[in-house]
Amino acid sequence: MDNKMNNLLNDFPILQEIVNDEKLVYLDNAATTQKPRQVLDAIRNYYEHDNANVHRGVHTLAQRATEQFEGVRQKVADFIGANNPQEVVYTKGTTEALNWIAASYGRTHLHAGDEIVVSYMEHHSNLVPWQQLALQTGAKLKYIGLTVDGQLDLKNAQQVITDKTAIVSLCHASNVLGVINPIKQVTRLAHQHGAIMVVDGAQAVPHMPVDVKELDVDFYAFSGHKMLGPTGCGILWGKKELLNEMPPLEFGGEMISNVGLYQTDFKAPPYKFEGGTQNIAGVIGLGAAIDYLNEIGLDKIMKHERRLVEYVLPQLTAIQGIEIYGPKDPRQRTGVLSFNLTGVHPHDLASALDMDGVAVRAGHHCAQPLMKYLGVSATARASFYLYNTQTDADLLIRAVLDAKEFFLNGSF
Amino acid sequence: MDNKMNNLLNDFPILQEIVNDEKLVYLDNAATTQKPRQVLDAIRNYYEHDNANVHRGVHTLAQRATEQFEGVRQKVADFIGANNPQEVVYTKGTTEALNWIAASYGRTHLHAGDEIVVSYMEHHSNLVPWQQLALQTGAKLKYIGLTVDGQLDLKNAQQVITDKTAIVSLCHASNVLGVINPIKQVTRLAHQHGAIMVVDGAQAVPHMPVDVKELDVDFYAFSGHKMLGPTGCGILWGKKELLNEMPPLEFGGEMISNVGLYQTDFKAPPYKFEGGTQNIAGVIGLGAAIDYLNEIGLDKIMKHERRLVEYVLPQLTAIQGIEIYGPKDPRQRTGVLSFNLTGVHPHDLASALDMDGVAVRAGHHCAQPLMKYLGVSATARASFYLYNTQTDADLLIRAVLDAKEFFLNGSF
Amino acid sequence: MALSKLSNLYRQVIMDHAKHPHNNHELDRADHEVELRNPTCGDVLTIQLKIADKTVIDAAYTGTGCTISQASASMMTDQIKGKTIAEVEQMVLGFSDMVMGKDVPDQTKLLGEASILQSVAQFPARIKCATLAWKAAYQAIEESESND
Amino acid sequence: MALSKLSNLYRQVIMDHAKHPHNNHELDRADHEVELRNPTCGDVLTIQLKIADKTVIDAAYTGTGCTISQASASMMTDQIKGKTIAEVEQMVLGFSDMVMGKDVPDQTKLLGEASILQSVAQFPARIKCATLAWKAAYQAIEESESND
Ligand SMILES: Cc1ncc(COP(=O)(O)O)c(C=O)c1O
Ligand SMILES: Cc1ncc(COP(=O)(O)O)c(C=O)c1O
Repeated sequence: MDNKMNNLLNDFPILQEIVNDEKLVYLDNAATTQKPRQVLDAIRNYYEHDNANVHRGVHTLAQRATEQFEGVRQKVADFIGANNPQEVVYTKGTTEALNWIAASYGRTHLHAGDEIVVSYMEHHSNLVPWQQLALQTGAKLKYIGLTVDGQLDLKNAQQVITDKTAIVSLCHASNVLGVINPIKQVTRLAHQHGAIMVVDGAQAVPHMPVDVKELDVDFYAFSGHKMLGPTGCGILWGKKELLNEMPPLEFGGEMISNVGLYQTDFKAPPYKFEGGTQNIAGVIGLGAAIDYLNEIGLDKIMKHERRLVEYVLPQLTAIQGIEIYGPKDPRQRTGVLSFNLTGVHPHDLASALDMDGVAVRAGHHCAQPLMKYLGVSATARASFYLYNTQTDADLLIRAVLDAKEFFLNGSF
Repeated sequence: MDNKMNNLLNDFPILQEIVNDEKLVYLDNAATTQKPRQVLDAIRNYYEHDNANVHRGVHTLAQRATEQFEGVRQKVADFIGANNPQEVVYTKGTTEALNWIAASYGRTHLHAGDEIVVSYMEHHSNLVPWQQLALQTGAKLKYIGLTVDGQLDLKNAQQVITDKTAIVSLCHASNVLGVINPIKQVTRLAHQHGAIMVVDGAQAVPHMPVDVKELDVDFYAFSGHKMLGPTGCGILWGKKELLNEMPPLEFGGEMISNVGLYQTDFKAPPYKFEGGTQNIAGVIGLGAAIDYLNEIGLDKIMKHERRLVEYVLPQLTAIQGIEIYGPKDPRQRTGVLSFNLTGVHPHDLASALDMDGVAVRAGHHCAQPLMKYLGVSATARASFYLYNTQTDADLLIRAVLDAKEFFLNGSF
Repeated sequence: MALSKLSNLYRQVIMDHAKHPHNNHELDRADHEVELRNPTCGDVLTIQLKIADKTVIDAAYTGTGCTISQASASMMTDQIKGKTIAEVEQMVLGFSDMVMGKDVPDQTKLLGEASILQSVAQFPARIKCATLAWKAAYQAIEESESND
Repeated sequence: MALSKLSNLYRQVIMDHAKHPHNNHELDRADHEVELRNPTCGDVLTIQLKIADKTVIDAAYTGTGCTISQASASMMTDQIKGKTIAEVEQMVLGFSDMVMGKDVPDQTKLLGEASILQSVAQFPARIKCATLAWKAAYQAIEESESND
């Protein structure tokens, strides 16, 4: 770990928290990440010096707030390689972004008989909106299968994606398997068949460099809270032509251009989608999170996570009775590790780890179809981020061994 | 001003801000309010000690976060006199809440020929969703008129609301006229005709005690950021029976109970509406704002604002060329004062006031139909809140006089 | 070490019930059956009851779950057999109060062996696991009453 | 006092144009008409142009607005008369840069009297007021070109 990575622990006071008499080892980053001082300071500074409602105001604070709020659009665009800040729509998070694509683009473009393609590894947020769209339009929902080591089955994708396909929607990285999907290849395939490509980037943008132009995707969604930013703020990015032709879904506030008694004209994107007062402080916090990530560099963060996985994966695999899901090759995955210990329910395992201060998640991770596909009812999941260390990895391994001893041999 | 009211200035550091070399006089509270230290501390504390994703986690932080997040539901219910915390749905704000009522309740309950009734004083957020619903369902949108001094015309309401009416939706207090509407009477009328009553409480909840049970309304919406809380978090309250029968609109995350490949079961309200990670820190900040408001007392806040209006209204009226919109009687209004100065465009007036550090808003205030009804293209608006003082009122008057001198006599 | 705290939750009796659960099978000819799901972890539990003369004459369960939910189902099915519907309702409410950390009068008398699950109150994330079986039984009984 | 700062924005020339605007009427037989709205304040401005030989031979406007938008429309209609379409396009881009605070080469030569609106750059909330007329003219010209 180089120096910058080392010092950053000081930026996250919560990592000093004592939990059940042990120092916190936070390994639930796929659910939400911790926030550095810089982000918390940005939010506080905004509220203490500039807070006002945006766009509508002539006075100085309103102007300051508007500049900061709009400035983040450019930051986001640069961060994901987008052409144009006007393609950046603020949302509540990934879930809202994906729902808006389905409910706005989907409902105005899909017809009975069209097909929507997802995979078995999707988060409910990238699945249930498409199920509903299928039910509403008469379109058909189809699934791309996975290979035995938990990768997207590209051969199967070539069969599932056909000229009937109107939309393909995939996660860029899985929140359970940790696998990184070959978005560029699937996008090419989708476009060859005249379909648009939607990407759920919730588990990718925080952990690796992402360039929507290079990937050539049509829509890309992600959440601020999973990338050091505040809760309640995420991004829907879409190609301008597509955003232009989409009807807005939430009406009122700044999204209008002219309101008559019975009819209303809307603004151009992104504003037409942003009905009502937005999460202004959240957006400004997200801007600070992007600054923070850029300062370190997504390359470095990716390498750091990979090194941790290379370190911990063999040790975890070596524990008898442990099954790990997803690719064995650390280069094909992010810092998300899902596993089970034979004879111990993941809920019990997570409670045991919590007693050692180790925070992991247990359950279906909002991916019930994947659980069925894997033939399990739940898994435990440890997920690493830039502030996790080898010591954290060691403590995870020790806690798993302790728990195994406790539950399987009853000795403590 | 009693002592508690006096001391509270210390809780709002931004009120010491210097703007254009003058001390800030913040009179744009109808757009958004400032936040006390207590709210900012609650947000920071949450992020520094408890931050985790809610509901899904076994580990200690997830549990702490969930308890706080769910605890605010009870606080909100108590604050507005609701029966049951399960009737409290978290939203992005008033706009989202009203849109959800229209898009979920409205689309599943309205038919061609049904009527939706609003008034001419509605904010776009309580107007455009109903316009769209009317366009989508073939229902008819009707308007209740106003009396000459800007009150809801109750006689007209009795004509407009008929057995054809399915939904009546009114603001509890107007963001332009400052007038407080007789919600209880209109609700009785609506119910007599078998219609449901929706209330936009964005400008009421921050400024007066509100009791949804006593008002007997069916839905009530408001925004945290207008009541000392953070941006990006508001409330949709609805009667349990109505929430039960409403389909959710945003799918994914914690709102599901069971996800199959092609079909999904949803949880009970409020959870079924809360797709994706919510604005957790925002909700916790809103809880702190409610604590702060309760500590002072909504009665006291209402009296304080009324005293300021009683003080400033006659002085403003006395300025030649000033026209004030809305009721002349301070007891019929909140601390929102909209006005125009003959010969000076409100934008120019607001720029001039800003030079004196006085922050007011100028424009249509997201109420274009009301502007047309009043026969103006825009107004200036000063809106007071609990931290404003008589000095602020004096500075407003002086600034208006200065501006008048500057624009009309060209002397400076 | 820290795991010793775990034994507050996982008492020996609880571990025994989870490893060798009682009444973990299907009833033939059950009068009432309720399937409940812990939506957080995906666990599914099915409770079956035979009811006659407003009395639970047999109870069993099937399904997968963690130690706490299995042990709780095992203990509950033991405890409610032979109780009247009114008594079972009391037990469910008492159990729910107990794991929420509230005082329950005559707790041991009311809940029998299941009162050992009181320790769950210190592990709030596990309350849903402990109450799942009891909620299902409550629903089954409500069903039986509305059928009367 | 603080209002003296206001005179940075509201120069005498600007005030004069707003009070006695030029070209504030309808053209008969305009070739191109564009109505634009400042959605924040509800102000509406209609620009009318007569274009011949790729040259603006007449320009006028109607509509209500604040001092800045009125003065800007008044000055703009003065300045673009007699200019070629290409020149007007340059002027609009230059004006937009100027009020955003950017350096514009030969600003006074390019924009004439309208260059006094440079002061708007210090009042960012008013930029939209200043640019409204210019945006409308730009759209009118684009229309004229796409009709060719
Ligand atoms: C009366 C009224 N209704 C609705 C709204 C919309 O609230 P928000 O922008 O928080 O969604 C506002 C605030 O602008 C308002 O004043
Ligand atoms: C892959 C994936 N997609 C979507 C989501 C939903 O994100 P959010 O809850 O922020 O809307 C998540 C996070 O839970 C995720 O991991």
